[in-house]
Amino acid sequence: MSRRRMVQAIQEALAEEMERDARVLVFGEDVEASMFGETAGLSERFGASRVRNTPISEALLSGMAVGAAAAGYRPVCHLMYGNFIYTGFDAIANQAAKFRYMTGGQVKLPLVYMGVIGGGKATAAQHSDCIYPALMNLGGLKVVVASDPGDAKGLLKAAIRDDNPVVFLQAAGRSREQYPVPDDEDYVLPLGQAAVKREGRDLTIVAIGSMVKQALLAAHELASQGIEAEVIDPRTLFPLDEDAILRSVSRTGRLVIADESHNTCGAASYISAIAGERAFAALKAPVCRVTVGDVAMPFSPPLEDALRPGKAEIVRAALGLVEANAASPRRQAMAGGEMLS
Amino acid sequence: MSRRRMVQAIQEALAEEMERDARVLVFGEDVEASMFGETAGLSERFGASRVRNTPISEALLSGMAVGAAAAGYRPVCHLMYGNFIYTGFDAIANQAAKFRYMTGGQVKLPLVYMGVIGGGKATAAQHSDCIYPALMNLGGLKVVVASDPGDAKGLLKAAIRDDNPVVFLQAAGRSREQYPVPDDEDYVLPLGQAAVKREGRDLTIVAIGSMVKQALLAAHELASQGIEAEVIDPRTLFPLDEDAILRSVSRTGRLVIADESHNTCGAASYISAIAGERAFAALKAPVCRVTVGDVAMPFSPPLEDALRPGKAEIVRAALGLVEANAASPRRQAMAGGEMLS
Amino acid sequence: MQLTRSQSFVACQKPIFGIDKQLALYRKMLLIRKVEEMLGNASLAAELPGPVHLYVGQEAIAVGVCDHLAETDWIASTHRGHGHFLAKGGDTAALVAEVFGRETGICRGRGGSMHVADFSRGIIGANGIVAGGLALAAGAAWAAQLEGTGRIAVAFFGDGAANQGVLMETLNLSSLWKLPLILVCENNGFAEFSPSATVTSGRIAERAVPFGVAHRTVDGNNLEAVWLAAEEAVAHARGGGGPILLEFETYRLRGHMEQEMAFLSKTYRTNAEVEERRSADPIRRFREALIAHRFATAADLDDLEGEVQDEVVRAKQAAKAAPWPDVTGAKDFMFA
Amino acid sequence: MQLTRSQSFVACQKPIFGIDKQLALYRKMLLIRKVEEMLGNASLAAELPGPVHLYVGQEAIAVGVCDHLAETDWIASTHRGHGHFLAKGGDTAALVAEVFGRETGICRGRGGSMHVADFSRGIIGANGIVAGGLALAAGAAWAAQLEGTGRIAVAFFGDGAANQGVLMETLNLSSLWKLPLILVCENNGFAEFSPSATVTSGRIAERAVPFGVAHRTVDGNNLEAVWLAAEEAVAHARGGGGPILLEFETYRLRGHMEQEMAFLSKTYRTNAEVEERRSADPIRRFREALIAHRFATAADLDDLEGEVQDEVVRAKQAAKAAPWPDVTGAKDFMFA
Ligand SMILES: Cc1ncc(C[n+]2csc(CCOP(=O)(O)OP(=O)(O)O)c2C)c(N)n1
Ligand SMILES: Cc1ncc(C[n+]2csc(CCOP(=O)(O)OP(=O)(O)O)c2C)c(N)n1
Ligand SMILES: [Mg+2]
Ligand SMILES: [Mg+2]
Repeated sequence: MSRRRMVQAIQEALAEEMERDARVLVFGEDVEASMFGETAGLSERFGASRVRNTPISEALLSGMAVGAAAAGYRPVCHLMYGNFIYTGFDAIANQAAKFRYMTGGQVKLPLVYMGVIGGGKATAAQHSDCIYPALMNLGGLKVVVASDPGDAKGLLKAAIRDDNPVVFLQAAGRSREQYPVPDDEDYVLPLGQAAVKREGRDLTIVAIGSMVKQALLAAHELASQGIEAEVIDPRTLFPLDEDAILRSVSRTGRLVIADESHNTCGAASYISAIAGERAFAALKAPVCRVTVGDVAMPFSPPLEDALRPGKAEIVRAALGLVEANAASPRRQAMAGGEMLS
Repeated sequence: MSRRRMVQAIQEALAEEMERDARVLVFGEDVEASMFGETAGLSERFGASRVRNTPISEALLSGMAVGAAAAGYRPVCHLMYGNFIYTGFDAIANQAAKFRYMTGGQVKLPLVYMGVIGGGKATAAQHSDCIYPALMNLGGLKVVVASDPGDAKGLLKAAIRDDNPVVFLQAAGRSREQYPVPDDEDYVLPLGQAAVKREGRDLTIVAIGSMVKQALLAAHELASQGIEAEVIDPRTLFPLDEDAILRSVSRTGRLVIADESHNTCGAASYISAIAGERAFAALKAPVCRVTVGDVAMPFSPPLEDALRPGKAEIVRAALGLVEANAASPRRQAMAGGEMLS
Repeated sequence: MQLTRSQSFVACQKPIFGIDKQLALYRKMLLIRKVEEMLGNASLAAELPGPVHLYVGQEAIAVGVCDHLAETDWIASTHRGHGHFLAKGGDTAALVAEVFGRETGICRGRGGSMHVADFSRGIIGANGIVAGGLALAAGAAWAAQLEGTGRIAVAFFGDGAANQGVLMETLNLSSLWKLPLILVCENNGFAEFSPSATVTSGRIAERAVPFGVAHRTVDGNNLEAVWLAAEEAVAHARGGGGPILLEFETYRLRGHMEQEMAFLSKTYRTNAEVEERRSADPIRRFREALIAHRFATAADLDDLEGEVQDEVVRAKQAAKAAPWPDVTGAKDFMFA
Repeated sequence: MQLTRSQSFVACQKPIFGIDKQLALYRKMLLIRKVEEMLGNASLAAELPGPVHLYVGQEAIAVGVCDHLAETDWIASTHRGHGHFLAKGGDTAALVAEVFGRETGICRGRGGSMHVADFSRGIIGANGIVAGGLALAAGAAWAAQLEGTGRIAVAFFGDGAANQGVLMETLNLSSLWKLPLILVCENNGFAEFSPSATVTSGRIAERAVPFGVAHRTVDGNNLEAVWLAAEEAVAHARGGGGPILLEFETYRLRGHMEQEMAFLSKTYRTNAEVEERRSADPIRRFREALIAHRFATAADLDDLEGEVQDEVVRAKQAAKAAPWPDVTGAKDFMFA
């Protein structure tokens, strides 16, 4: 273990996978100079043919990734900000997400799209979208949101080794913090596996991306009030590790979901639906979603702060659930609070 | 009232609104010849400057709609198939959905994007997406899915008169059926208002677009078994008429949602979350979603039929809820089954 | 940058290749024509699921270009993609079964007419998204360049597709990267129901100029002209010369899609126009030339036609006899 | 299609307009410069939320173009949009307050640097999406055409933006529809940290040629040259001549964004290069010309500069004293 920032961990994952497999490519706008730093030094190390700066042409880049992957390479296409994924959305939604299916399974598409999501840096509406719900809804892409450097490294390595299109997203606001990262070159975290970031018996907090840290802070504060929250980071949003969430909820009976994506059809609403349906009998109180709402991200920091959920909102939601439950008659649970179906 | 097909109703809505307001424009690929028929005859009637055939350039068209609307016109941009909305997604997601907010409310954007969604016509994966969850998640667009010609007409007229960007979608498979449509030139249905398509006390079926007909057929069959289903068509998916759904669920205690969009972060999951959270105490059984799953739409009709939910799946889901509920001890409901929050 | 060789083909009176090749190419064009006509009839008879966009009248382009390609070269195609599939060596029966939606189809019935692909033969596939193939081909060309084994990629696209911005993006990047990429624009006069000139300004081939990309405009209904232009283009791309844009002038003899007159509220071209353009039918022209130059008699060619027709009938019969995909596998193949 | 007039401006030794206009234009350039320098310093001092992309070195373009526009004409701009906002008559204090994120900002603090807009002055706004303004301007130009009152629309965009396919789509459609649209490409040598030539093939102005769109390449650091080219372009567009593409050659004297060297792992241009290009600073050049032609003395211009500096300082002070947006309204303005 050594301490790394998010961008360093990502850079290491890229470098290690490029070293390991000559078919891994990195391309995108300014991947040489590297806006965020994760691709810094790669072109010097692996050459300009494997690490290529591109014109600003997202519609082309996203489709080229599909073509290069279909032709046997493992491209990593850096699209910079999540919002520019919209600019390249055609090939992502119409080709990448459907290509294997449409061809009857003829082709593997080992490609990764990368991007930075979320607010917190006053980059305003066109640089702050948490774009993952739209990607999750496509059904043909794996979607990863890393919340700390260690996970980022392990998940990105898995994404690059995966034979399917993966979108790898990282939260904008967290790049400077240092976290321990395993040194093992084969530290690969399986996609589709949630992490229990903190154990607790009283309620479950599912938190995504930048919200994981807030959830942990909230859990700490709740603990001081005698409430033990379990914090789960799904890490992969598609496929979602529903069982891990349901296991926790079936024990705690209470679920808060903290998610920086928009409210309607967001990731939180999907998780809420799953819990509401499959942990129906176990729930002691309604699921509570803490989201950014259905609003574009403002520029001005006070507005941004007001909209982005944080520790305080999560604590409030958690307390609300615990109290609501204390105030109203507990519903008769089905045998042992087991999950349905 | 006279009987109309979907395309006729839409054509009438366009013609009436163009007649009423000279600032209403229609443009898109082949709106003159009219692939589906809804824009047929408009260019002859209103002239080629207000009804314009365009090159195949969705990225431009979706952005031009924003520019023309900001400049005071009321453009209707026909994007043909929902999947081509992806091709024009950049300006929809990055401009239209955020433009008013980003400018601090300086501008009104009275524009409509149109497209056809869903399977049933063997048009395969790139012409069958039910694209609305991604649009709902943007938070800055009104999203309308019409399920019959009467609604289509009233909703489209409202969409054109609305000062905000609206995406108006129609189901691919239903264009040939005739339905009664009010003749009144001012038949405008408010956006954001659900319709109770059938009343019933035993369970609620929320059905979207092409699923409304299937839900009504299912309700008919359920009635023959003594189960009275209420069928609700939200019609506007953003903003969603949550209260109408909750009112019904608080009475029936059971909810089936039939939705042709994908499973993860789909419209059904959002509605399930809302019901699970806000009608928590009223629910007698877990919400049941009947969706297409997370799969690209296949070409071959047997596969397509197998994936698209229909009457049978809705009936099965409904019976499942009623039986599950009969078999297991009824949960103790909170006072009168009232909704939370 | 204009290519220089083969400017004389118009003056070329005698067929430029030997008898075997003449007949092989003729047979391939005929095969495409017969498959398309069969599918057109099947569509009218409501035997086909979904719409079909037929390649009738454009056969010389796919055949003339693909004759220069190795199995390992890549092609990306369009919604009007049956001809490219067959010209690149795709299996007739597997194509037809796919368009009939059967499990024996090349995509197991998942793709249908607009998605026929065969990766084992370098066929990245037809595409339901207009201009969708350009970026895929560029990506494959990048892969080919990295491999360094001389593979190239070809993107077929229509005149309507030329108005998607991704064409410019492809021209720019492929020029900078010197990708082994041939961009083949089939200008058949229409984008759906819009005559080209109403939606496309200027000459498409010239869109290559500002990017320093080589380009040619060629009669796409003349197999020899196509073949010669493609020969040069392939040599250019394979030889490291970078991308090249070929614009082939042709004409769509059938509807944008079959059955279109059933739903269109008005016509967008006259029957007289279509009949007139039939005189430039590439197959008819090639047949006449073969006979004129005594490479074959009319009877020989009729026999050949009969053979091809039989193959197509067998493909159709096999497709109709083949099983539908098993619905329990409806969700298979989303992920590897 | 090349425009003919004003080819002689290079030879034009004497300033082409009178003293008042000279000074007004000079003042406008200076205002932009001073605002940008103040914002750059504020950014370095961590007084600003978010990143800023400054217009330093490109002032002649916005000023020379917008001088020909009426308040009712439309402009769409870029992430580097402060200069266009001010040149089109946007209020300095409202701009500065916006970039400081205050309620008194032109967008009530919702938009920030990348979204400054003022519809009452035809400013459709800066844009965080590279090339995002092209389609907006085309839409506004269509509206202007329909209105028939002589309005035009101008889209400013960078050399990097020229590689977004929507440029081609805009050229094609605006040519076909003869939209009153001026496409102003500011080629400042870089797209972020990529030198133009590494990501942009050919000359951008020539991308207009295949679409039959008029075009010019002009020294963007020479205010008179810009002004003359814009005069012609505006007459062309207003007169029904359709779209025209102007490529202005210029140089970005500051970073792509302020503070970039804090996060970039390497440099992408030398200091020597920047210093060398400083000699072509449009403001310096114009100042020298004003003095050389005795339109003003150095002292006059220093006074003017002091005045402008005061205005900027006042704007900054006002911004810093202004209230932050009220968080209870954080969700306001999504819908009308
Ligand atoms: C992105 C996208 N937009 C629109 C369509 C609908 N569409 C299908 S074919 C076509 C016309 C294509 O014209 P062209 O490229 O000339 O090809 P052709 O049909 O003439 O072979 C259109 C607009 C589509 N399939 N994809
Ligand atoms: C669609 C999109 N892709 C990428 C970016 C990131 N980005 C911001 S500015 C920029 C470079 C723009 O270069 P140019 O158009 O030359 O403008 P300049 O910065 O030189 O003024 C890039 C790539 C973006 N904002 N939008
Ligand atoms: Mg065509
Ligand atoms: Mg630039």
